[in-house]
Amino acid sequence: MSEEVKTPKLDDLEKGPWPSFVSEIKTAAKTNKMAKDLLGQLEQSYEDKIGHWKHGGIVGVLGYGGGVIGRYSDLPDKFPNVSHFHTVRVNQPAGWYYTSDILRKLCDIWERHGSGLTNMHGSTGDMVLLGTTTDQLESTFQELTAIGFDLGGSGSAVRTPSCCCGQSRCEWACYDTMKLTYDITQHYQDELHRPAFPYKWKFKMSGCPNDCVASIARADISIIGTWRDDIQLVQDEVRNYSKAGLDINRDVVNNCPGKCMDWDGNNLAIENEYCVKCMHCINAMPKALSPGKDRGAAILIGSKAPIMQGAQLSSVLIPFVKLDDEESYKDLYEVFDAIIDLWCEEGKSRERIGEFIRRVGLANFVEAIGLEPTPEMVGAPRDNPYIFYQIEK
Amino acid sequence: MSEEVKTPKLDDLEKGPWPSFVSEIKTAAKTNKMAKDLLGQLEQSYEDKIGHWKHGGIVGVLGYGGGVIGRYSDLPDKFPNVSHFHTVRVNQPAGWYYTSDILRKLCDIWERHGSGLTNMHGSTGDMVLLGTTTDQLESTFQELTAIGFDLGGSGSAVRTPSCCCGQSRCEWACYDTMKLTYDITQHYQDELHRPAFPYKWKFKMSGCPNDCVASIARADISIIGTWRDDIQLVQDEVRNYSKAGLDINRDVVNNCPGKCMDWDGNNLAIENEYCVKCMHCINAMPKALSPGKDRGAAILIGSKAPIMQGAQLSSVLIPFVKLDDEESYKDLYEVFDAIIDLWCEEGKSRERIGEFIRRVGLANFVEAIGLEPTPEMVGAPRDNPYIFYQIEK
Amino acid sequence: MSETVKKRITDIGPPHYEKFLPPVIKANYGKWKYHEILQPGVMVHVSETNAKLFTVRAASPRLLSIDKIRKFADIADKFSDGFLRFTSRNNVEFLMTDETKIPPLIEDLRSIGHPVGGIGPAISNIVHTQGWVHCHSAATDASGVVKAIMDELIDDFTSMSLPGKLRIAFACCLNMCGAVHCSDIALLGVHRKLPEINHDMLPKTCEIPTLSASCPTAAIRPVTIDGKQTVEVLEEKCMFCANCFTVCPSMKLNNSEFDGLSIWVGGKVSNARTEPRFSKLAIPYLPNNPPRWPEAVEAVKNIVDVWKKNARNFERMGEWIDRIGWPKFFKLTDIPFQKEHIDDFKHAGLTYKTSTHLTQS
Amino acid sequence: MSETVKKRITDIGPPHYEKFLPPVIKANYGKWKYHEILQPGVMVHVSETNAKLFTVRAASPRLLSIDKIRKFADIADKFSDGFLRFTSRNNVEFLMTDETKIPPLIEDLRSIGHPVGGIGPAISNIVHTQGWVHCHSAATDASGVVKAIMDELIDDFTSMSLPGKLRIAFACCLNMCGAVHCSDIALLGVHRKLPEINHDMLPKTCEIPTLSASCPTAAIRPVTIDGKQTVEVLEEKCMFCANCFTVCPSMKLNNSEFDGLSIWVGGKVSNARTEPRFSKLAIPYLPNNPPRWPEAVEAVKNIVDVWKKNARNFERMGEWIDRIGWPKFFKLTDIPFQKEHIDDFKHAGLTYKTSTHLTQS
Ligand code: SRM
Ligand code: SRM
Ligand code: SRM
Ligand code: SRM
Ligand code: SF4
Ligand code: SF4
Ligand code: SF4
Ligand code: SF4
Ligand code: SF4
Ligand code: SF4
Ligand code: SF4
Ligand code: SF4
Repeated sequence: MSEEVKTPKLDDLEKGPWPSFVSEIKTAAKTNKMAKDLLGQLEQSYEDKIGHWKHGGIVGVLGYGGGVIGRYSDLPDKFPNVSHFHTVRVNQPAGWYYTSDILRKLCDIWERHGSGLTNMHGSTGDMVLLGTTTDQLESTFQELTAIGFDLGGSGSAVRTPSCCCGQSRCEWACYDTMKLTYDITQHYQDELHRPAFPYKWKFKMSGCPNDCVASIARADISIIGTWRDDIQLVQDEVRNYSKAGLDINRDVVNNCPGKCMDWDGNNLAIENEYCVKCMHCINAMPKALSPGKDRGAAILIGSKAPIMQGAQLSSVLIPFVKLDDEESYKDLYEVFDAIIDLWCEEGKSRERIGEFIRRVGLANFVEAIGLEPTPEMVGAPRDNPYIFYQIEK
Repeated sequence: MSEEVKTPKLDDLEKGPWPSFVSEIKTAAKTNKMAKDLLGQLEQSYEDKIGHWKHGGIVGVLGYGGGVIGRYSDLPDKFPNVSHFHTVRVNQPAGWYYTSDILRKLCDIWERHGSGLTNMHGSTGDMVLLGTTTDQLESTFQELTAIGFDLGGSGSAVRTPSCCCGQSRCEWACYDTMKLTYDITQHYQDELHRPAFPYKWKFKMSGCPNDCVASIARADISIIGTWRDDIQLVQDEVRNYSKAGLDINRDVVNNCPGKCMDWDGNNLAIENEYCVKCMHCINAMPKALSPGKDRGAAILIGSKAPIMQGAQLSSVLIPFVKLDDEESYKDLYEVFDAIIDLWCEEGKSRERIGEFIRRVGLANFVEAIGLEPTPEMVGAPRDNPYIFYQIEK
Repeated sequence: MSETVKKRITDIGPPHYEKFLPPVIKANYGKWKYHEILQPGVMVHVSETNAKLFTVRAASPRLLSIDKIRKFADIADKFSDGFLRFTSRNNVEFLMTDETKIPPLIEDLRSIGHPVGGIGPAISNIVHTQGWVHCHSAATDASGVVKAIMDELIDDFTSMSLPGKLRIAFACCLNMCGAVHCSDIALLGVHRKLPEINHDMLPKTCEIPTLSASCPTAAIRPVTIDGKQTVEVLEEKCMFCANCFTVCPSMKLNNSEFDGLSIWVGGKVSNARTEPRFSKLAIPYLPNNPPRWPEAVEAVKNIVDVWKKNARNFERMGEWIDRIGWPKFFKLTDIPFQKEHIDDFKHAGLTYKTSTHLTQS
Repeated sequence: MSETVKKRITDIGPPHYEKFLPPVIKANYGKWKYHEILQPGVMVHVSETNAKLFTVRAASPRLLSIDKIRKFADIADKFSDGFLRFTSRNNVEFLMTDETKIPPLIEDLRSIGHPVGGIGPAISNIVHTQGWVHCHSAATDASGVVKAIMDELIDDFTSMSLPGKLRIAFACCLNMCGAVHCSDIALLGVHRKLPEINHDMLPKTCEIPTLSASCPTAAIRPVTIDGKQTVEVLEEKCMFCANCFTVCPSMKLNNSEFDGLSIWVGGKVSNARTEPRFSKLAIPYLPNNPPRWPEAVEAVKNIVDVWKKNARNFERMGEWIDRIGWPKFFKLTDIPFQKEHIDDFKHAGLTYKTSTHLTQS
């Protein structure tokens, strides 16, 4: 621990107003040799303009097929303390809520068994414990479970579900995202820890169409809250926004994608039949407007990053479901299970569900899982006349 | 001629307010036996719910590879006078202008040599002389050329160019569509009459973005008039439209795709920098607004019907060219010739230019014909990161 | 043969249009200032010189006998100094300078069965193709369906009470000679039965590699039957496009029982307001029911009526659907949504609904 | 081993979130009525019961030492009864009921280097990935570029003067773990050199069929070299995606000279106003220039500045570009348009400009 590492390049990144990850690594490096070698290797990367990690290998804890990402330095002689530097993915509590207490306990565990460095949080949602050796994995795991935490997902498995804070803090949440997330996570424990799918499978839950966990862009199943009835509207508060300087015509009415609003300077009229629940007017005037009372969610399917057929956004599978109780969760799981079964049977290796659907065709897919095709599933009907008519012969 | 054909089904289509094609055929059938047999065969089709024409064969006039569509009945015994029933495509005058005189001359020719039936006009733009026999082709042709007409295109050739009436009658024409169409047609006479391309090639010229010949949907080269400077605007006339009851905000301003108009009840302001020359405001208030003075055209490329890779719309090749004189036409032909050369060399058989471009990639195509890529060519830049970087090695 | 061989004239192209322009156009070519619609089917163009050109537009079935053309010529002589033109949608226009001649012209046109209209926010002529009148490919007749529809929609041709222009087009097979793919309403003839392969003729009439290559979905495979080189069609891959028939007469698609037509909506060509776009599938199949195709007529009428009732000013069919969304379109028109509506061709994935913009009711 | 074997706990999932919720949330769960932004980084949620919850949001580099987390815990104890949370963009939020504690909390956070902000029309934290800190795939570092950019854009984090929200994301390779593809501005690490194939190791470490199948453009072909089964890459078909490397360590893409990053703009996720959409290519390549990547920082700053100056209220980056058009975007930002901008992947044809909607200047 004694000898100082020279890191002239990284040092530059300790300057400036934004909190510095370099300072974080240096702090850890004061007492942790893995962190110290990480600092050294990273400086080396900054010199060489290249990463110094070898292709990952599979490591893990007994009985689990995922939750740990194996990582090895390609300069083990120079940086022996990161020759093994695996990350542990720890399933975060829904909504990323913590108490000071529980955070301290987590820190204590990671002080004993790892680099003392973390990501709060990983892109999927896990708490990521950055860097440890193979022999520390089991003890880390056991201490985590002892305080009530479990590993997150990796590999061809259900990945750690995540959600926006929803009803815990947000007035717009159309269903209880945190409750559903907790329930889904528990329901799919086996599928989360023991990869057995063609590829990864992510669930993300947002309470309203603002989609604060970006579920539509990066979840195999995106559950996005919405409503069916009229927007709740307090005319007086609209007038207050107007008085306070909001240009309701220009900034609200003209931005309405449903083109269903009218503001006469005193009264805001909404033709709710044509409202597409985009949230804009509500976002702009939170005190005056709020989602209707008949709330639920739309279920979308299939988003993913580009590899390999190009990135996809999730698309509508079920336009609206009520999600008021556990009964309704079970109905959802039935749909998900039918999808997963089909995909496990017919999906190719490393083919995400979104790519699978595009390959077999949305209509065939919908039919195979026992749903009816509905116009909500498409942005528009086909424009090419290449129709596979099926007629009795 | 004497015996009446019984056509109970077709007779029904003589009723009703819309002019009846059946009446036209019947009129011709009074004096023409081909028309009479056509009527009979058509009634038969109405009985059988199926066409009675055989797959066309290649017929034509000496030295020409196109201009005639061969057609043979599959019921030649029953309808001997349509056993041969070829159509002759006659190149229309630009803008479809005629005098009573010339029409009568055309009718006289067709009375002597054909069925006495026509299409005024075919979808491509030709005058279509419907139905004659092989032995009448040459004399028809000679009589047509004698009065100044020539055949149109068919097969893998330049097809008869066509255009909107443009400056001859329309205040919005941004270039002289009829002049250019005449010039193009003359320039490509050889390519029009002697098919030597991978597939068909259509030119369509519209004087402004209203695109009254639908060129963007059905021409390998679509030349669409537009302008670069400010819309010409007479405020008083705007006020008149307003007074006359036009809701300028709702119907004009809110429909402006450039979102660049503002109407304060008295004055119409246009931020011309953001106007996308859509024509809407001008269409809505023709007395008040008109295209700018710096007029020309956008050149687009590649539209076609679905067979075989799916329908395409033309896309921007050159965002703006001046088309004021024959010099400027020549510059255009140079570009077209470069494209045609490339396509003749590298295009597959039955591959339209639009499909060719999609196959080789627009950027490669543009490079190959010696143009620079510009952002006007795309609706948006790529969204996938699959970039074929070309760097010196 | 005569001594002086008459030189055969070729490659002259069409006559120069100037020969056929009325003097008022020649004098004001490129100088038009504005136009006004005076009444259905009648407009005036006013030039910088204040010259006026009156246009009267009349319906045409496009399929015209020389007899009728001669009648048009006579009418032109009587009212428009012999000048007339046809439009890009096959209507006929009389070009006049004398306003007073408009009413009698209209009267004459009516008397020979040609109503005047089609200008402004109206339905214009249906662009169409050959059908059973002349084409080997036709899955339905063209002129007949068009006549039946226009008989029904005539009031929207002769008046101007639509939200915007309404462009209907008709093509009798997937070759789409009417370029129907960008129409407010498109009718398209469709086949629905596998090609009937004439194994006897095929080897004699068609090149098998060309034939195989013609199939967009690679459904055609070379095969030997009874020692003859011929092809087979993979049933599950054929979507009845008939491109194989275009290149080979021995692949017959026409079928009296299963042919019919499909209906497509919401396309447009003009750049006015929104960008040009394709029509989308509304009804996958309606039967061939000559002479009046009542199912097709009814379907078109219904769509027009619903649009007319619900669209705002200037909203073309597709723009209206943009605003209300496809679920509402299907609901309001009462057209059932089926598997066929969901795209499964090349770019299918881009047609899925990738947002929660849903009207939800 | 001890006599009573301690049962190994598995499959318990995460702790129930309720354990970590402050009492005010438990009491008002699902009853929130509205919120107001009080100042940059501070908002209040008001419930039906009139209870108030104050949130203070502070910046985080995401990569946190346990030392820093303990400091957060101390601060939470001091000001927010021990309650805090992290956001979906990796900021840290302190959840309070006592409004008076807000200024000293902010002061404490500042003193340990964590500015408060990121709420409302502001730039929030940059979602990012591992980079050279932990990943084998990285074409660039993540944390370093993010730090350099946020140092530059800090004022837009701590104030609220942007036209709308600005979401920047960073991913160090095409796997896009940051799901950057729908961001207002995305930075994406890219390779630009063909895979270096280790022909000695490959046969031992990789399955050749799997490897070949991994290539989106089918650039990989099995081949025998010196009697060994290995693969070759067809140069003209490789677009450097590194998917081959993901499945096979013997296909190295990382390269110190040619790796770097690309910049993408105009994506969004929310359904507010317009539908969610992908980001589009703005700058194909900028070099890796640690420690501060000045070219990338400058490029982002420029794009943000131009947007800020030209966009209207509520116009996210992509909505602004929608209005002004891509030609204007390139002009205003002075970014050169190149061949690489034109799509040539699967749906390329749909990206061509199929209208004349052009600003023409
Ligand atoms: C740690 C994390 C990045 C981070 O810094 O936050 C991460 C890190 C890796 N991801 Fe990821 N992904 C992470 C979230 C994502 C996301 C975002 C998300 O989940 O919301 C995506 C995009 C969404 C998606 O799933 O499509 C993502 C898309 C990928 C892909 C491409 C998958 C695809 O279908 O296109 C790969 C490649 C693969 O699976 O082989 C990948 C692979 C990897 C690997 C395992 C590298 C590899 O090639 O095997 C990375 C390990 C890095 C390391 O050494 O720690 N990672 N990965 C994220 C997980 C943390 C967590 O559990 O919370
Ligand atoms: C006569 C006409 C229809 C009409 O009633 O108006 C017509 C008739 C035929 N067209 Fe067409 N096309 C006609 C305009 C079009 C148009 C519209 C246009 O030109 O604006 C199109 C769509 C635009 C386009 O070019 O893509 C069109 C797209 C096709 C196609 C599909 C081409 C493609 O690339 O997808 C075929 C198939 C082929 O070429 O093999 C085709 C083929 C045919 C053939 C030759 C049938 C065949 O399979 O070989 C038809 C002969 C019918 C007959 O017996 O008279 N026709 N064809 C039109 C030509 C008249 C004229 O010269 O004025
Ligand atoms: C005569 C004709 C051109 C020709 O050379 O033949 C023509 C003539 C005019 N068009 Fe057109 N258009 C003609 C076919 C078209 C077409 C092509 C088509 O229908 O296949 C289009 C594109 C249709 C589409 O988008 O699908 C077309 C889209 C327009 C528009 C844009 C309408 C819109 O809101 O989208 C205007 C502007 C308007 O009417 O407000 C327009 C306006 C006009 C004006 C007012 C221009 C003028 O000042 O002279 C002319 C009379 C209007 C009218 O008919 O209502 N013209 N016009 C064509 C008449 C066809 C017919 O018999 O009905
Ligand atoms: C805390 C957080 C959810 C969570 O559980 O962690 C959250 C919380 C809120 N979001 Fe969000 N959003 C959060 C990530 C997102 C994301 C996801 C992302 O950025 O990756 C999005 C989608 C972004 C996109 O479209 O690319 C998002 C799109 C919105 C929008 C829509 C903005 C728009 O105009 O497009 C609103 C409405 C608004 O702000 O007007 C919104 C509004 C809100 C409100 C006002 C909701 C409320 O009443 O509580 C919250 C505070 C607003 C703020 O931060 O300005 N939130 N919000 C996330 C904070 C991340 C951060 O640290 O900055
Ligand atoms: S997605 Fe909706 S419910 Fe969830 S935090 Fe964002 S605004 Fe609130
Ligand atoms: S939620 Fe969106 S679509 Fe609905 S009224 Fe408000 S702005 Fe319009
Ligand atoms: S395209 Fe333009 S110039 Fe030509 S007739 Fe139509 S409106 Fe006039
Ligand atoms: S022409 Fe179109 S884009 Fe230009 S100002 Fe008029 S309505 Fe707007
Ligand atoms: S659309 Fe088809 S059937 Fe009709 S004319 Fe064209 S090729 Fe013939
Ligand atoms: S009809 Fe079309 S899809 Fe069917 S075999 Fe023929 S070419 Fe192929
Ligand atoms: S984006 Fe690529 S390099 Fe970065 S963490 Fe993910 S897999 Fe690794
Ligand atoms: S980098 Fe991508 S494109 Fe190149 S060989 Fe590997 S998988 Fe194929």
